[in-house]
Amino acid sequence: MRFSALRRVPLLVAALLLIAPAFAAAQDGSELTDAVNTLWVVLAAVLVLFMQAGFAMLETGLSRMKNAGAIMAKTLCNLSIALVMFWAFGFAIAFGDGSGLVGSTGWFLNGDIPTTFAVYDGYGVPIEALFLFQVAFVAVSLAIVSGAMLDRTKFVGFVIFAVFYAGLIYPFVAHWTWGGGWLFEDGFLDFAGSSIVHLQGALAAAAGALILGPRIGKFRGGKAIPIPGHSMPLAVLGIFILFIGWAGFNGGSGLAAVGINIGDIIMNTYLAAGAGVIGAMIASLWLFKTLDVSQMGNGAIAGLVAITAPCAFVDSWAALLIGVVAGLILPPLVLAVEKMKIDDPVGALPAHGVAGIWGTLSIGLFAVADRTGGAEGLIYGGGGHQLWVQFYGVAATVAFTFTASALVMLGIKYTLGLRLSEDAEIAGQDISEHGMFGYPERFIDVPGATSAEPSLRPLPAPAHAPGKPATSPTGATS
Amino acid sequence: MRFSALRRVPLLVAALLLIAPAFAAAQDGSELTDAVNTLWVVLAAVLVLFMQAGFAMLETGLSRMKNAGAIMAKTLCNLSIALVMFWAFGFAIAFGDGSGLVGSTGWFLNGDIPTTFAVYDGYGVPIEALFLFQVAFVAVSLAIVSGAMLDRTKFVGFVIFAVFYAGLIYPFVAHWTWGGGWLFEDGFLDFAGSSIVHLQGALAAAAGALILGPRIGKFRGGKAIPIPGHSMPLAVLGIFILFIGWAGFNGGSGLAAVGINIGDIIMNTYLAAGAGVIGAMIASLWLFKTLDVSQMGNGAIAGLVAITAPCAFVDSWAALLIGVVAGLILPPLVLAVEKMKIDDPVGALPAHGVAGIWGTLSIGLFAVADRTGGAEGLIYGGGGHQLWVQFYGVAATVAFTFTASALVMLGIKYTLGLRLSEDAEIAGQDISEHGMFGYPERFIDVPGATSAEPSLRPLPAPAHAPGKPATSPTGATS
Amino acid sequence: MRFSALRRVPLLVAALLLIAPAFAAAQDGSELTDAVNTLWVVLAAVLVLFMQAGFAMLETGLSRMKNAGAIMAKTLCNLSIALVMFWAFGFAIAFGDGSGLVGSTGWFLNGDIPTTFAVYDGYGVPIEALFLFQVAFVAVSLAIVSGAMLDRTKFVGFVIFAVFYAGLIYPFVAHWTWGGGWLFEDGFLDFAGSSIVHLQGALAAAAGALILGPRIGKFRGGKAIPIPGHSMPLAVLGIFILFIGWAGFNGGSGLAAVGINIGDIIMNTYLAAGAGVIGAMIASLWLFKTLDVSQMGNGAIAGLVAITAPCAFVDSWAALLIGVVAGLILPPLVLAVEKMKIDDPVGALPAHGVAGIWGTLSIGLFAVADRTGGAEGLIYGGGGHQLWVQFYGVAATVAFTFTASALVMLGIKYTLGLRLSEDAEIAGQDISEHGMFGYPERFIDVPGATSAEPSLRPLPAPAHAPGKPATSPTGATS
Amino acid sequence: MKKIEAFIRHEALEAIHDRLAHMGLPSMSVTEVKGSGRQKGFTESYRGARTTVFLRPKIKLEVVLDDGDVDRAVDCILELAHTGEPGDGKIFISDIEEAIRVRTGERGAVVLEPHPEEAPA
Amino acid sequence: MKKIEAFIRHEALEAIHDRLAHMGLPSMSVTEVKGSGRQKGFTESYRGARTTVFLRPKIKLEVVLDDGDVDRAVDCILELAHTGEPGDGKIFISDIEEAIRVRTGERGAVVLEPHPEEAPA
Amino acid sequence: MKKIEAFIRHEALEAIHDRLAHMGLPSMSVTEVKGSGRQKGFTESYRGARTTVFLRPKIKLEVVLDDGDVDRAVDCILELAHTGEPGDGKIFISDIEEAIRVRTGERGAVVLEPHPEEAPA
Ligand SMILES: Nc1ncnc2c1ncn2[C@@H]1O[C@H](COP(=O)(O)OP(=O)(O)O)[C@@H](O)[C@H]1O
Ligand SMILES: Nc1ncnc2c1ncn2[C@@H]1O[C@H](COP(=O)(O)OP(=O)(O)O)[C@@H](O)[C@H]1O
Ligand SMILES: Nc1ncnc2c1ncn2[C@@H]1O[C@H](COP(=O)(O)OP(=O)(O)O)[C@@H](O)[C@H]1O
Repeated sequence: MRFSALRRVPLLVAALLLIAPAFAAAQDGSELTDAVNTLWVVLAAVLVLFMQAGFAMLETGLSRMKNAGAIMAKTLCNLSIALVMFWAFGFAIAFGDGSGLVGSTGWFLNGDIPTTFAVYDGYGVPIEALFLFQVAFVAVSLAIVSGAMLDRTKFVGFVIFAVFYAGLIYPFVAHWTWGGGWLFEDGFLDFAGSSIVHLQGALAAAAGALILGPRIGKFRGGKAIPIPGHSMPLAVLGIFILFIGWAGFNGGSGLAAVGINIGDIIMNTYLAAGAGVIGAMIASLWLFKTLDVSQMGNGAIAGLVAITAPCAFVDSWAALLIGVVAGLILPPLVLAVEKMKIDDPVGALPAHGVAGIWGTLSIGLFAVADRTGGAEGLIYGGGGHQLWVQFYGVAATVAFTFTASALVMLGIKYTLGLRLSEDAEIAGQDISEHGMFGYPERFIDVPGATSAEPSLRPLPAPAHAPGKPATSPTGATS
Repeated sequence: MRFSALRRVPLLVAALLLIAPAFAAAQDGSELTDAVNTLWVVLAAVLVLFMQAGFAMLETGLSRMKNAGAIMAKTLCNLSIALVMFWAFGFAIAFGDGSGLVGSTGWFLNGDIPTTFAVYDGYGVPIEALFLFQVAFVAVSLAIVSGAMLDRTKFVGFVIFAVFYAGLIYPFVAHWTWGGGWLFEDGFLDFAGSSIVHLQGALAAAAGALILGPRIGKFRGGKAIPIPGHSMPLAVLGIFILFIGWAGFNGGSGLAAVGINIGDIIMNTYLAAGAGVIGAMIASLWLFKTLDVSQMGNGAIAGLVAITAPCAFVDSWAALLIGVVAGLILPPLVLAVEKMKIDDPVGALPAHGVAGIWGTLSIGLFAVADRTGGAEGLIYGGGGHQLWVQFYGVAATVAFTFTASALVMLGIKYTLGLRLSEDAEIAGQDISEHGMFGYPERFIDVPGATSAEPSLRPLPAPAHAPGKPATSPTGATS
Repeated sequence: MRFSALRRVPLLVAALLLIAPAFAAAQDGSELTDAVNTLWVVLAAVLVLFMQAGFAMLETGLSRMKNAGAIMAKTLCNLSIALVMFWAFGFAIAFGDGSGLVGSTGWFLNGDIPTTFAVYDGYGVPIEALFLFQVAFVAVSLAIVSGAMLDRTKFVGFVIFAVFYAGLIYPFVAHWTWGGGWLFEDGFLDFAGSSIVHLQGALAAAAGALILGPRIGKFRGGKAIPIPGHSMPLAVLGIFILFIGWAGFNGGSGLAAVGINIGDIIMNTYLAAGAGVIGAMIASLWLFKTLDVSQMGNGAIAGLVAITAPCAFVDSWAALLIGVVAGLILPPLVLAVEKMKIDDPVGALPAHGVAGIWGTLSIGLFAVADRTGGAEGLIYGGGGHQLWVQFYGVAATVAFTFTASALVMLGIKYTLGLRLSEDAEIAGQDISEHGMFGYPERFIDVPGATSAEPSLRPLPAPAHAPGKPATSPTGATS
Repeated sequence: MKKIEAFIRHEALEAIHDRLAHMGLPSMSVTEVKGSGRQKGFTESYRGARTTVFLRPKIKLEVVLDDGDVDRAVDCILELAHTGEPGDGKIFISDIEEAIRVRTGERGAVVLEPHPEEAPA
Repeated sequence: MKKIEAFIRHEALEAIHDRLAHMGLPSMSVTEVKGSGRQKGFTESYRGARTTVFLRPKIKLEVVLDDGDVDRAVDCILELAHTGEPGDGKIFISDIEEAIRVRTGERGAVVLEPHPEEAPA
Repeated sequence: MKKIEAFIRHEALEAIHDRLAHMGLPSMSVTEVKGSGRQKGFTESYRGARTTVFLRPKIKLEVVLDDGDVDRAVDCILELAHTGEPGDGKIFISDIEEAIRVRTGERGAVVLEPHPEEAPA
């Protein structure tokens, strides 16, 4: 039990980007207050971890039946890698004490908060709860990456990338911002991670999509052939799970329930989500002449991603505006991505990349002074400073994460190989890499009696079958 | 951050219908107590919002494959409309200060609790958290309406109804009861909304089902033809999600975790749910001679809906009784609805309507004096007064909501049109209104290689195809 | 409202196996502390109840389409029986005051904590919240039993077993351990129930699988024929829901949020889960040469089940070790079970049985003195005493639960009959026991227009059909 | 002996099956197929990319009959499958040289004997 | 050249496929169909409304063979598809005028030559 | 009149359909089948138990044509379905005695008349 025995008055806390000024007063350092804050951080971590089920359903719903099983295996494996790698190395790099660029203390989560993880001093939340919360964010970012590399990436190839991403690439940018690194020092604001989690995920996804190239049959004669998924119910079930998880994603990022109006943060979050759906509906009707279900779903995601950075810093009307813009620009962006011959099965680049940038920059426009403890948006006369900080923060993230991810993926490509073989891709990843179809009864209907025949005696073993055929596979015939 | 700086001793609170007497003592007005109460209200709101995924799965599971995508789009859109409309107008009408009939302050959630939303003074829960909680109830009510209008309602038609329902119809009845309106003054009790949420939803659903008429092929030669859904797993997954959400639905309606025995409220809720399933099983075996899975699921819903109003006011044995009765009457009611030639695909009228009425009236029978702060049920010798108040409360709701909904729907019918065209209904809403099947691989198996053929070279582009055919659609052939 | 008016200083509490020493100090007995603890226990109960949806999805995903509906009905019914039977009898036997073997006070949850449920004195959590938490564990244990008896058990047969299991068998072992019975007196430790919940479930499952025998077509010519499920997406959705539920399962077992590091407990839980997946992947690759998706999923379950007993008593590196061992031994165990001609469709015996034993024994190896309030694992020089206590605790559970379950099942077998008839099993339980397919459109595609034909007039009723055919079934033809 | 292969709409199947059964010809086989013909395709749009899909879900009805029953069976199908819209479908008749009932091993036209016509209800 | 069309139960397929492959006749096609015959329908009840469903899932096995192989193939199917219960199915034989292998363009009976019979294991 | 039954790969279908439509022969029917032939099976392993699955998803294309159109249709299918790998499939041709259009009741070869060939774009 690592209770920080002595609780220094959280001087550092007041300056921290995350916490509204009112927070300092509320932390009267009592055992009970810490317990309530810790309870909320743990519950928020559970909500964000549940988003792995959301991504798994969204991704499998929007891809072909023959890859359904592989996506399930990948998501399970990503979550496990994120847990182990972030516990061992990632957390230390991200939130350990160190330089402005990288943390270097607290490997394997060893060490106490004031001495090893100074950035978390004063919150009164045990390090394990903070780890749970932050590792859930890593897993979300990793799921975004795999979203754009579906149906054509080798399982083992992505596993290796995941090790690097969770252990190294993600933690770097996390250190710069939430870890008290150089971007934090410059006053860069991102409450819940539009840039750190979503933009990073989309950048790695872009690197992957470019290096892998499109799926077989996606582009023919310069045209994008629609490869629809196999189940909108599963896809939209995924979107609802993400919608619920986002309450923990944004609401929990203050690392406290006492002294922060989590209701206000979550209201902004859900107003932006609703606006995102409505925006995407309008754009889809206008551009495609139909209400495309997958676009409406992605509109909700775009709205949620965009409000993630500014959720605690803007008023509710601004939240609606941020959301509707994110939804409106989604369908055109999806067309643009396809025009650029990039195959992005679930629309990760527009929904997480562009919406992530828009959300991070929107702080520079709509930030309310008494919410951010000082920084003020352009429209309130706060000048362009904050917007400029947000801009080069995004630029730094784009430069670092895209290059780092591209390098790692190229490394994998020219060693183990990143892309599935043609045969494997056409046959589907389920049967070629996992030896079993995701929907067994859809592809093989032989083993075991499957016919619905209430009045059938079991077949007598063929009495006088000639000698056991040489070629018969094990177990096929008695 | 809208913290009500001064906290008046919550005199009003003690009289409030919602709160057991013990509550007043516990609210020592401390910052921490407010934070704990707010945390529970926010978590309860998240649980109730998750019920949207439950309704989406239940509705798509119990309808045909060709409408799966449309139901997903509708549920996403309903949630967005509820969020925006209730934030703008609905919340003010329901919980703003005003007359006994309608609230008229707090549009766009502007204003502080003591001055604009007097009904919420003394709870110590910020207005945003209360909004989140109440908007989740609106979305549940809206989802019930669409449940009875499946497979044959124009998307745009329902969107317009949703705007009126979330903005106007629902808030009125909410004001009469939870908003401190005339029914509350008369002592009408409904802890979590059997009448306000479920009965209202079922009444609008009934109006819709009557105005729309049955689905094509539902009634032939005076007989009801069974149109089974397409996936019991999805439908029952939906029921489990609703089951979990109901912990927040009933448990959260006290708007506090301190001073209220939320464990007792949720225990009553789940005992009634279990009893509902057992009741429906018995009735289904007796009436249909088989254990109909969809009836068992609806039995759980009926039990939950019935216990919603009395959950905080009755003892556990009464909760079991309320639940088992709701379950027992469900199958016969389903038959009766079909006899009356009303096409109700998910059984919304019996499960939400009749069970809602039974739950609301049951307070008049089983209410325990020290739980309601005075009102006592018939069986405890409390006389028929409370039952009479409950009765005319239900009657008022039936009259208002059914007429208002019917008027709005008829308005839509004779302007934009409410019902899908025959062709669109037969082809399925997915392809006719959303341009894409909900289960693409079920209806089209051409685009992209789908055969599981591990050993196949990609097809060489047909070298000497005669000139590009005039009629070939974009992208179909190179 | 049953607030224990007088709160004796929780002397007993300090000695209680469940609670780390720090706990006693934190319980300053304030109303707010109790409210926070109760809130966490209720939320944990909701998370564990959600695991019913997890088991339903996992079980239907791993079995054939023709039994999908029946599994849904069974899970709904199990939950209802657990709720009612545990409320009436089970809770009293498990947690009522009585001898070392069985509790005998508090039937129908009547009575106050200090007088009737002494074991819960001092926690400050109302009895209803504790009931909700404990009944969720019963439902989980019951779901494990049905997992190994899929596709071939009569619905009514299992219902009767469920009544005995929830009302009698489970409560006995729960009394010996958590109820302060003889095993607790001997110092037997099991924080969240590796033995009480999972091992017991697996033992009853083993009894069932042995008495029922394999499914038709499972073993032919001494070989195990693979009967794959029908949907990996549903199965792995189930595993993610179980993963999320486990935060409440382990985190809530301290029955408090104040004074216990629930973050540490849940971190250990999820590290073990990740390690379980990685272990199962390695074993699956080595043994089967492919990454079997169902094995990876079961690896997560095995890791979670193993860490359930030691989660609060071991350090994080030990949690990883416990998890990876549970994952590694899973695939070989699945082969062994099939070699022994036991048909275990979802792999319940290895994942819950063996992993449960391993988890319970691991406390004897890795327990940290200052976490258990005294008991120390072998590797810390604590000698073999704790390991010996854990061993005979497991042995007692195996003996009691296997025999009791086998007796009850044999009783059912020779009265009502436990196994489905051949015809019913071949036709599938959906149509034979529930009168309707789980996937209606998969088996019957006639009723109602299902063709996607945008331009089709409805068929004119066949004007001059010859007289109503005698044999036509009701409603088939006008 | 002849085989009737009729490509018809889903909606026509139930009526045709009941009428044929009533005429003593209950034995038939039904397959889900996708067909294209003069019926115009329908447009499907997914994330902006539009394709016209020409293959529509149809039902292929196969009935093997004794030569004498062919005409009344064809008339029955023609009457009940007709809507007058493009896409009503087509009927093809081909020769069958041998028919064998698996249960009894019987061969020839006896296997295809119609049941006596049910008396009207 | 002849085409055998056999409507059989799902359970019979695996045994028939292995026996035919063993006899050197591995090439065949299998289709999921729904058939009705003398086998009585089963009742299905959904929310109280009962319907008798006559169409049962069956397997349609199509094997195109040289004339010489027809009899031994039919005997094999008859033996392995037989359970003696109604619904065992029927076998129909029709004439095939031409057979072409896409891979090589070969035409005629050579396309249907059986492989040499595998030596028993 | 003749019926072409072609067992081909899924990937070939779209090109063949467009080419035939372009040649004025838009009417055809497509069925999902599972076929086995000389193509080796693929191995499937589920929880350690390995089985070789011989039946692979294929497309059965049925086109009924007037005698005059058979050759050009067969050539079109042969050209577009060919990859040179085992499993390309086979084409069978059989005789059709009668063809009837349900919509109009027309009978005979007129029912199968090709549309005038579309002018190249
Ligand atoms: N020549 C043919 N060969 C195979 N199937 C055909 C043929 N002509 C029509 N069909 C089947 O019949 C269905 C309806 O054909 P269509 O040409 O639309 O009808 P109509 O000619 O009456 O307009 C098609 O979808 C296809 O399944
Ligand atoms: N005349 C027929 N034409 C087409 N299919 C048939 C015919 N007779 C039988 N079948 C097929 O064979 C299956 C079994 O037929 P059934 O009559 O039940 O067998 P039996 O005559 O041996 O009792 C049917 O379900 C159907 O699919
Ligand atoms: N004799 C046959 N009868 C029925 N279907 C056949 C026959 N031969 C081949 N097929 C079908 O054609 C497909 C390809 O056959 P295959 O023998 O693999 O091609 P190839 O002979 O060119 O290697 C098979 O999967 C099967 O569906």
